Amino acid sequence: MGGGKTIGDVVLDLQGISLSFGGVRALQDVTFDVREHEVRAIIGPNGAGKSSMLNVINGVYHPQQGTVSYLGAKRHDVNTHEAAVQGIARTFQNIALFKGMSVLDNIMTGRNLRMKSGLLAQAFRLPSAEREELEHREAVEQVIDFLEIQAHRKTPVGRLPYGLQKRVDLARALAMEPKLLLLDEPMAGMNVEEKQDMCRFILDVNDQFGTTIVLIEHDMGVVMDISDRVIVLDYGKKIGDGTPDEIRGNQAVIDAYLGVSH
Amino acid sequence: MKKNRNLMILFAVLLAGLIAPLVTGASGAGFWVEVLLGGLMAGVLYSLVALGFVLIFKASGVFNFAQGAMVLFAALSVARMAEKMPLWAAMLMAVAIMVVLAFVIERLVLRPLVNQDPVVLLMATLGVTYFIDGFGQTVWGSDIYEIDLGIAREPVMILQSVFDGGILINKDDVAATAAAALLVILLALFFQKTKTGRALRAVADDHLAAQSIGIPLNRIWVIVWSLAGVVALVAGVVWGAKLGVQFSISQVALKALPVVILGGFTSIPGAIIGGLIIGVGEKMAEVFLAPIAVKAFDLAGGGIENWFAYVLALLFLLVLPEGLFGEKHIDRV
Amino acid sequence: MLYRENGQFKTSYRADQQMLPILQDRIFMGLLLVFVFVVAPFVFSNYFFLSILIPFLILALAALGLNLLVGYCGQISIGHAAFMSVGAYAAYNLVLRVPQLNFLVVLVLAGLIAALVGLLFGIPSLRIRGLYLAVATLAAQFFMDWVFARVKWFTNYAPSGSVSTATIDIFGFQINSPVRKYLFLAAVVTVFAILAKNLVRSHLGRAWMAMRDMDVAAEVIGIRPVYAKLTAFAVSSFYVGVAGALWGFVHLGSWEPLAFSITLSLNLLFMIIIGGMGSILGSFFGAFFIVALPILLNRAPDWLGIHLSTAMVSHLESMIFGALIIFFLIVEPQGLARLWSIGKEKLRLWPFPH
Amino acid sequence: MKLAEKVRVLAVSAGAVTAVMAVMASQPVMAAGEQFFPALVYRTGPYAPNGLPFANGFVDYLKMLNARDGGINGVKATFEECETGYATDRGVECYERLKGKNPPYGATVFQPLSTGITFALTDKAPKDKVSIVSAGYGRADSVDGKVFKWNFPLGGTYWDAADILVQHVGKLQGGLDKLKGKKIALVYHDSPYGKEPIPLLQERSKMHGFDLLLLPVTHPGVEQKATWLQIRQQRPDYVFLWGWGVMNSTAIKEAVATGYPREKMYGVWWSGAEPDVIPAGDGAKGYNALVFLAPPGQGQVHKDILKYVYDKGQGSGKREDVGEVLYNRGMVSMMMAVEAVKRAQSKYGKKPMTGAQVRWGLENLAIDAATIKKIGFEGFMQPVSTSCADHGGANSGSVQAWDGKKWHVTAGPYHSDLQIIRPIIRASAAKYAGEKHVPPRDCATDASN
Repeated sequence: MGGGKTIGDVVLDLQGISLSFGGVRALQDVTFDVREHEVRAIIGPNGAGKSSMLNVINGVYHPQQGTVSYLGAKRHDVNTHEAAVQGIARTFQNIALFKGMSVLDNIMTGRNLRMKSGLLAQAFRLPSAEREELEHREAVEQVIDFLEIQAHRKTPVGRLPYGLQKRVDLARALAMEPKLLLLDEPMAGMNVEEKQDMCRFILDVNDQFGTTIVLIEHDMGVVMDISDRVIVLDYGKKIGDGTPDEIRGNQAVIDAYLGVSH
Repeated sequence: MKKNRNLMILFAVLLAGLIAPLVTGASGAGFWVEVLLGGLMAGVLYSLVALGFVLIFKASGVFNFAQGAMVLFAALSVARMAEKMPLWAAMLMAVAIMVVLAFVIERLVLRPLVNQDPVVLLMATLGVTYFIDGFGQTVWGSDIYEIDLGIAREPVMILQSVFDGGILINKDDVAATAAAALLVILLALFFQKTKTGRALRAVADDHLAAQSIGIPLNRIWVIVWSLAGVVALVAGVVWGAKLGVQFSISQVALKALPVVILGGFTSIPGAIIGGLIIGVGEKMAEVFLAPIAVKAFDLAGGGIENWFAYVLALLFLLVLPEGLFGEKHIDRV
Repeated sequence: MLYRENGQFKTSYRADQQMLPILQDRIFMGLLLVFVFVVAPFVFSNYFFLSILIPFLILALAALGLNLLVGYCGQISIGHAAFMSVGAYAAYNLVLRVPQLNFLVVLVLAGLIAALVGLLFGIPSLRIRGLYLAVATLAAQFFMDWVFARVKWFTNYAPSGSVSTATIDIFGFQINSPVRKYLFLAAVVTVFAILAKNLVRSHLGRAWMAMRDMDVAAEVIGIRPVYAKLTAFAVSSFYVGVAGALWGFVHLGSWEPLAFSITLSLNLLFMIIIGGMGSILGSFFGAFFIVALPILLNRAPDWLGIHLSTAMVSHLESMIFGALIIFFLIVEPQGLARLWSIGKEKLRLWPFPH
Repeated sequence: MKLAEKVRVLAVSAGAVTAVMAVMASQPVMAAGEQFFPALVYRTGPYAPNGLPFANGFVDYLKMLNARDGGINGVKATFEECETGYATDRGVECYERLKGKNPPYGATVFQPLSTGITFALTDKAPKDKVSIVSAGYGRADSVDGKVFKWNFPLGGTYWDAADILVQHVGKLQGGLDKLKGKKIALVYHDSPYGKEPIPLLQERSKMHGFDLLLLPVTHPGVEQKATWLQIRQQRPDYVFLWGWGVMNSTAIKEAVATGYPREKMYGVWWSGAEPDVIPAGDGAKGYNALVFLAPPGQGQVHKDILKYVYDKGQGSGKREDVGEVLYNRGMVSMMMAVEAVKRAQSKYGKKPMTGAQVRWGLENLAIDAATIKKIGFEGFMQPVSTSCADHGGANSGSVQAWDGKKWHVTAGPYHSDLQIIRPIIRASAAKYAGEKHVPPRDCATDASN
């Protein structure tokens, strides 16, 4: 797949992550790594701790134990803002778009980190601020073109159909020009056609921009098709890790995962 | 845990502040007990008003700013009707009026605004406040009126043998405390033992679950608003008997706000304990701390009790963002 | 009809990024400015200036400031009159102690001082949210009320605790007549409204709105909650502080701490909710509604030839005011600004609705 | 709600707004030849219990004059009430609303019955050429007519009141020098009103060596537990009460609850009316308060009011309340404005007077014993005579006590010690003149207008 693509070194390495809320243990001693330029999938039944995993990677949750190394820097827990600065972007399972804003503004927020003009420059709309705004608008327009949502620029996101909202969510993440992109069920609730589009976008991102992708997905067909390596979680524990082919043949995964209604 | 340690430190500091006047000799033991009691009495009143807030917030998610206006309206109703009939009859009539009021509010305000933003609902209850203020004064007048519970106002001196100079106690304060305690016990029984009460608790936890029990949400709202009305009535009568019934008592709502943030918006014990902490805290601060502050900073008078309650509540919030007994909140993404 | 945007194609992003991209909106705004600055000074009575327009303009500015915090950044404050009082007393002391300062400089400095205090009281917002924060902001209200009533230095040791101001003089131009006051305020408010509009359509404004709509997602894309919330508190308090200084110097002339009581805070909140949260225009609608409605209700029986006792009129005013607020919240919880945009949409389609 | 419906609502509100604009732009015109008295009242809100009787007396007197004499020297007197709710901003709005009524004469004189509103109007009055009468309230330093040309604190200021109270308790102790080491607590409404007496009391405390304990009570004054606990702890020899509205009765009730003797409590003249003591029941027995100008009771003027107003069913309040302390004070306040109009008419002719002409009348007021008798106020009124330098016109007051049923005058009249007050007035007025850049006028050359 993705012919000629070269998988690089390990960029993200999680060691012995344990996370619990009150008495509930969401993750138990999970270890795995992500290599540069690969598409890494996390699968597992509902409540297996998949989203918690992403939340640990970009610092929304702070694990009680374990370390997260990103680009060689090893730390106990991640600061959300730092993660964003270092190029980690993500989309959300239950679309976390900014409901009160237009599609364009939503995607523009992805550029916020790169916009430097000061408060007064913005208030007075100084030429420097205006210029900066236009530069970033152009970058955002490229993302808009890439994801084919030109027609909806000025629409409030709340009015868009679900599939398009998912796409805007991705656009916002892409606008950050991330090195590592975390996708939390990007295809949930989509019809076949929409899923195909989304697959195409994900692979294009991976190919054209060389973005490393960590992906949670329920649709096994999709996962097996597009990912380079897969990790399987069940009840917060890792029960499998390897290429799609290896996972297909893993007995523990078959028992735990495929036994559950899939 | 860190949180608990901070809470312990906060309590320790407050406790130290509480007993400081005794230790430093700024106050005799008898007077200190009097201030404590004064604070507790005030706290009981705050608790009563806060209880009304909590009941409504728990069941309908509405932050009811109109609770103060309801206290005034209930008290005015009792006071004016008691001029024409026995007090008990006036109180019964007033309960009926508060139920009607709850019904009207549910029908005309809450039902059309269901599922709106909490701030919109908050502002709607402010609208209700203006309406009740105007309506109450139109119907009942804006003078000062009396509620006579038949309790002597002159204070009595007790425990003269224990404390130097004895302790001054007011019978109406004792009666107020007893009434408040009784009300809390009745409410607890209602919530624990009756079917409706259990349904109300269910609705607080989960609106869908409550509907599956078979009680319509609308009726539940009428019930909690009526209950809050009755609590307002008790608060109004207690307060009115003590200080007279006049427009100003609706302002007591502002005193109850720090109580609910301290105790947590959804906790009945929180309202009670929060009320007592705030009551004692602000009276102690005003009596013992204010004179020191006035001297130190050459202020034009004390009056720190106006903000002390809020700052106290804020301190608690910084340690426990959901109040003492509030429900914890976890972000899910 | 008149309101057609078809055919107005944008050929550059710059054109698309304008404050008012639609031609008709620009024409409307131009006409409005002509009315405000050229026509209005000649048509209204002094009473209308002093009792309606001047308070309206100042409170619209304050509501605008509050709207930046509540409507744009989603942090509720029920204590914003406190920052108005900070602005007012700061301006009073600046004028008193540094008399050579130009009043415009005083205004900005007063705003900055209010911003600083606002920043301080905004710190709890980093930990507390929603209604808990709302009630916590009351701490600012009661604390500042107390400070200005008690610390004698702020009132220049005035025995009554009431301070009064001299006529404002800006480069030799005396702001002393109702029309002059009105024009001065209209100019100030116009400038501040434009600045606010600029802010909310640049990246800081987007950061605020992102915090409001989904704070976790905002954090994940790199918006720092500390920065977003605190700048919102600071900018909001700056606006409100300037409004406070104007309220003291231009409208009241002399005041006591009670002039900035919780009633004013609640009224500001009413303004933005009735007018429209997250809307600059809505702040103006709301301010006009809240300023004019009580006076209208109070005077209506007299105009209609109905003779009621003063008390009755006042009670009715309170009842109708309350009822109307509930009515408006039910009809349009998103405020008058939303009605306005729906109206525009209708015009856009009329007379050929799809 | 459907879109169409929303647009309809929008249209309705737009219509309403246009209507306001239209009506407000046009000022109603009054029939010429009337003397118009604006009446800033408060009949609602926290201060209504005290605002009501005052407002009743205030307007009843005018009604009576019109019915009995056909007005003031043949000029019909009209009035319009405007509800302030004791709130400064509403008071200012009322002022703006009423000042231009009855053109070309305008409003006769404003009496806001609120120290806060008086402060706010003090700045506006000179530009509008209309006087502010604050009988027994307002700025104490505005007695100085050289600086405060348009202010008339007729009958006495808070500095007079505070001075008289100190003199009275000094007398009770057997001499002012005996006050040394005593403790006096001032329980005051936390507003310009309550704070006014502080400088004078501080001056007196320095002179005689008594301790002054300042205890502010926050508006509206229903929270006084801590205040009275402090009094219980400090045990002051006297408590001076500077309250208004519900604060007064609350203070007396809290005094009962903390066992502070009511006999040692002295209220200012705004803390000594029936609504202040009746709610406290028997507990108020023995409580004292100042009375100035008009003590409670009935005289000739009341008979006329009952006959010409109440008998015709046109009374503003209840018949049995005519003659209450605050009713009488409202009546006297209006009477002094009327006398000022008469005085002005003696100079400018018997026609409606403008605000500026009334100002001259107020500055040359001479309500002597003969006049008082003639207008039916005998026994209810001390003489008041003003001048350019003295806009107060009187500085006396008596002490009354409540016996559970009625007020009785028990001591006085006292006169405040001008030796002490004048320098404070002069300093305070000079400070005001400096802040506002008002050059003081010279009374010798500028006696008329």
